[in-house]
Amino acid sequence: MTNYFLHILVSGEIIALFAMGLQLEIGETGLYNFGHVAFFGIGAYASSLLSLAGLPFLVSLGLALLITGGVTWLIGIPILRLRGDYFGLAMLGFGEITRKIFLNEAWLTKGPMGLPGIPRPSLFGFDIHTLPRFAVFYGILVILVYLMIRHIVRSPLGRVFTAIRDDELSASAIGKNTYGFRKVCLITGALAAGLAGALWAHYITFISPSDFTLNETILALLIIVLGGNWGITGALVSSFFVIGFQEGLRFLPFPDTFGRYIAPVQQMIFGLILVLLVLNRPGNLIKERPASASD
Amino acid sequence: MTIFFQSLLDGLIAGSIYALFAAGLTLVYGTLHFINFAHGELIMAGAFLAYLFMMPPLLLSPLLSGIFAVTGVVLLALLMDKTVFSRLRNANPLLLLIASLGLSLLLQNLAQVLWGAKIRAFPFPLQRGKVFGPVVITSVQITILWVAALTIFLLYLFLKFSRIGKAVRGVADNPVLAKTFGVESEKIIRIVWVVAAILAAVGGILVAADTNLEPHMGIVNLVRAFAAVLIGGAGNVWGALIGGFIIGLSENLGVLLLPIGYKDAIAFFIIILILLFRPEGLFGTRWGVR
Amino acid sequence: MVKKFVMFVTVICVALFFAGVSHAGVVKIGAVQPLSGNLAVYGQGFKMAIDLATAEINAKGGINGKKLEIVYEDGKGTAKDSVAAVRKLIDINKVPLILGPAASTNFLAVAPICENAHVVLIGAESASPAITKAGAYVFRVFPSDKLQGKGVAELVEKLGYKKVPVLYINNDWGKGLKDVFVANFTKKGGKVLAEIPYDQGKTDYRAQLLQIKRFNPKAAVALVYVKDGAVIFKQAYELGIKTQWIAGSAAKSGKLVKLAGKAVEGLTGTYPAFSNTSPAYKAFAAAWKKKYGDKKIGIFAEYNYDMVHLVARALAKGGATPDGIRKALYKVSKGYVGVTGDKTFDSNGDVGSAYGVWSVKDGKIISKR
Amino acid sequence: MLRIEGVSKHFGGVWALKDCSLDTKQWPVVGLIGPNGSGKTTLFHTITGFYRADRGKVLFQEKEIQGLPVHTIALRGIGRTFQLSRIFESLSLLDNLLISRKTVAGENILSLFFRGGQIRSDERTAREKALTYLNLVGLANKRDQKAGELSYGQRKLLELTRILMLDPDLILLDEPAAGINPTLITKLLSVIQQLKAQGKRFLIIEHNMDVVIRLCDWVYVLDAGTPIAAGPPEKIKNDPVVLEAYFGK
Repeated sequence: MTNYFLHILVSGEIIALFAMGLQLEIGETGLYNFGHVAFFGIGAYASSLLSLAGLPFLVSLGLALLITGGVTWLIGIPILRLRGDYFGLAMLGFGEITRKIFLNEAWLTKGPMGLPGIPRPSLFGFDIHTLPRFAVFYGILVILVYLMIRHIVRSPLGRVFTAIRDDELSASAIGKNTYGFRKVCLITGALAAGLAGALWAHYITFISPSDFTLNETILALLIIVLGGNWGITGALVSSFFVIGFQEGLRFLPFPDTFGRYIAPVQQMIFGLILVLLVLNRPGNLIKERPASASD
Repeated sequence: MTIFFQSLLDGLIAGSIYALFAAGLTLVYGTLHFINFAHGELIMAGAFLAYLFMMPPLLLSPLLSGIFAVTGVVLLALLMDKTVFSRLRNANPLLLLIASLGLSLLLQNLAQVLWGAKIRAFPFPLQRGKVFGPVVITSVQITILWVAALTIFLLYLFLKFSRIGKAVRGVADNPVLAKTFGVESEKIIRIVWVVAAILAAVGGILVAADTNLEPHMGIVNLVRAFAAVLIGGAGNVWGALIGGFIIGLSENLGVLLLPIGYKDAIAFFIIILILLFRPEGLFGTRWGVR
Repeated sequence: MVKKFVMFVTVICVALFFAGVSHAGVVKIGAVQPLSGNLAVYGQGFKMAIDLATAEINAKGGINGKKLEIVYEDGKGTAKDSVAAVRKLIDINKVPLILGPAASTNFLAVAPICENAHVVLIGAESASPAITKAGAYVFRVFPSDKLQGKGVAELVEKLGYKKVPVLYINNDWGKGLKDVFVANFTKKGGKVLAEIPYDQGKTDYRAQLLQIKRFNPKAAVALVYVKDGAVIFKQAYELGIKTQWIAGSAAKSGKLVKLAGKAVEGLTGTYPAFSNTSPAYKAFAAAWKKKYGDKKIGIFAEYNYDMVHLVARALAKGGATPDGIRKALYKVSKGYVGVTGDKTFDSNGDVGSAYGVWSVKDGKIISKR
Repeated sequence: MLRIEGVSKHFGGVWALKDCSLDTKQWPVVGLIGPNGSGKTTLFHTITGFYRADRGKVLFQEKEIQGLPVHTIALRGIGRTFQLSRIFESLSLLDNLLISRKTVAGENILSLFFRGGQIRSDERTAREKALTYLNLVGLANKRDQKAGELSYGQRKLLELTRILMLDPDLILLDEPAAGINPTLITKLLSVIQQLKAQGKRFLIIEHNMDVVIRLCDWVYVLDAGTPIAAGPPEKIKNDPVVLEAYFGK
């Protein structure tokens, strides 16, 4: 019994890391990153490939984060010139292209075969191989990341992020290099997602390109929209809520013939929730349209 | 060489359909200023409704099924506007974007619940294509080409010569102009939905006739349509039409250069390239501090 | 809004409570099947075969007098959900054995969990060569693609074709099979003109087909599933590609002929052969007809059926503990001839298989051993 | 201080600015008037780097600033407000000011985790300065409210104080008095007068001639993107060219 709940807990912890990254980007700074899953995938593949090549867990994790950050830095150069929905769309494209690369560059990623046998984490000789250890170790990381992001959000830096979300033009008019700040935000969010991806890979020990679809981004989007007014804490809490909800459906006594409807019905519910939350205005998730500079 | 001409033809057929999607999407984007993810589901709905009318028990003719399907999609679009988008007229475009994403999820999965995930085909008899020199074309594809051409021609007449059509194009093309229409703007928005829905439904039926249909066909076509919109410049109908052809051609010719596994990513590549080098689109003129 | 969620959570908690209650006199095993998602069409068929075998076993007195019960969980056809489903079966239902999820990626994702938890995992339709090494608790009654890839290469050679392009579905099954085929075919001196991947579930494959048309080949290998295959062969027909198509086992289905009609006339391919005239097969077909009427026997149904019967024997012999089952599986499988032939497990938990040839003639599938 | 030489800018075939030249010279407060659509705001956008002129030079303290990013121009010492005031609505009034500084220690992500003490003292110092300015415009009692809760006129005052936090040499105000009540206008004028006394320089777009006359030392009149007249406010007020530009041809 406990192991199953621990598994849900670990899944929730991983999704929480992923969603908190997106909350920092969308919720705090207004960066509509519809390709967040790409960073999840890059972190997962990088850490898996490195540790399969024989590097110790901590080294591959560290390098994976470095790679995730580096890739974000690079793609940020062109894509961060875009704003609002255009940025979102370009990131959506980036996410899809990344998945295609995982799928097609089989020399590196083994393509659709996926990567089996990813080593479990081990810290200085202490093996993380049982569920309680996973739950505790990942839990500590979640708390750390949560505290760090909360620290950022409440700091002068977070103040700039909020300013950019409220009115980017105005922020640049008071001397803020908004491109630079958005980049810092995107990289930080990407690192959280990359960490989540790497932890997911070392936990499940098998990854394949089909794990990194738009659906994961939409799930995180739903989580942060649900988290609404409560910022990063909201994202953390609603991650566990949404994962619990998904798993909870397993226990409802649906008739057998209904089985094949569960997945689409669940997606329908997600869609409906998004629409309803938007219609009822999710507080400070998104500001109303700012008055435009008119001529 | 054969493969080049065949790809060119396939690109033209696909392009003529994408042009329809893009023209509708750009009108909505120009008028309401948000990326309507649910536009893909209008496309899907067109294809599915036509399919349902053609199959037992109704067994209507393709033409009649098409007309009913288009009507159905127009009603669906107006319903979406009434229940969701009209309540967000002055909201941040990103809120509308998320709402349309939610609608899209809702509708495509509803379709899956109702009809299952499997790939379906219109009940047309299987035929060898006709050979014209280096290219092969089926009779269905010939029909597709002239239906698309006719639709584009009618759209041209509407936007160019009718009073309301001119107003629609004006508003879509120039946001500042929208203010001068004042009270009339709600009416114009409704017309835009009707036109966009017709274009999406006709295109959806054609794309299903050319290939096949399934509940999640919307998103792929939406991405292509949006790439075309960007080529044309947001709100520019003629640009979007040309953009549709460019996307159709580059997808089909691009695989001669790129590994074939990246075919579906080509539209994304184009989107990113255009956004980077000419955010206002190849034919677009956008002004004002956004 | 909040109120509704609270209610929902309550409902889930209540359901949770009752889910834990178990009955005496019952032997429970788990099954993770794609009951929803894009593999759901197949999942229903697997489930019907499993149910049929279970009903037969229980009619004959069950497992040493106890009823055999299958706890189904939905893997939704994805690795993530299959993992969650397996976790639940192991930890909440505490089953000693799990009938594994379809598609090798999902099977491979859950294999290490079962291996670590010391729970037996057995599959009926996963063909990836990687599964051979997946662990001591992992079995399958379906032959590895190593064998089938070789079979396709032999067939192409036997038909006298020296140069072929390969079109394959870009997933674990397609690529795995393609790799084995290419290796074997080139070893025999054949030449692979092009390796063309395609994505599952698309509506348009003409760009891929044009790449084949370019070579104007006498024959082409198409490692496709039923649904994608139907689209591909129809579009090839429309494009005027006249070639001898050679497929793998996954396309062998009456449904393909129904969907693609004359476009697949003459199509041929290999399949893990088992006789459909054997007494075991006839008995199976009769039982199916009795339980399900005119519903067609689903793809891989025979393997699922054999799997459950094997498992029941192992449960009876070794008891309902993972280690008991694991040891017993080797013993009961030795020389066991089921509907799908000899199911003797080798030390890796794999079975062997003969390969037959199937082809479409006059709108019917003809199988030859 | 600010010299504009032959600046032209066109949008889709329409010239918003055409060969526009003006110079603030030694005058502390320069007014910029002209009918709607005469290119005043476009000129502001061009000076502050939102637009890049097609032709011409923008010299600030004798250095070309065309082509510099918006934020660099702001840091060089040109502060501006917007026609419809743009404040950070979900930040408190105090935060609206604290954020608006040339260097903020706590905006570097690394020092955030390693130099907490330095950041805290930096914020404390700035807080005092911010409170002084809030007192100046009479908004100190609302310092912890969200800026989004302010009235229209209060937003304008906040936007002005936000600029002041940057210690700019030149302040560009886009219709500071439009749409606010007479009491607040008086308040605004006295604040600007005080700042003028402290040596700040202003370039102000304004339609309210009373305000222009009371504030400005020199006025440029823009029409169709070109200056058509210049002079002291009293003289400009009755200039026939100006009247024609405003009241029709």
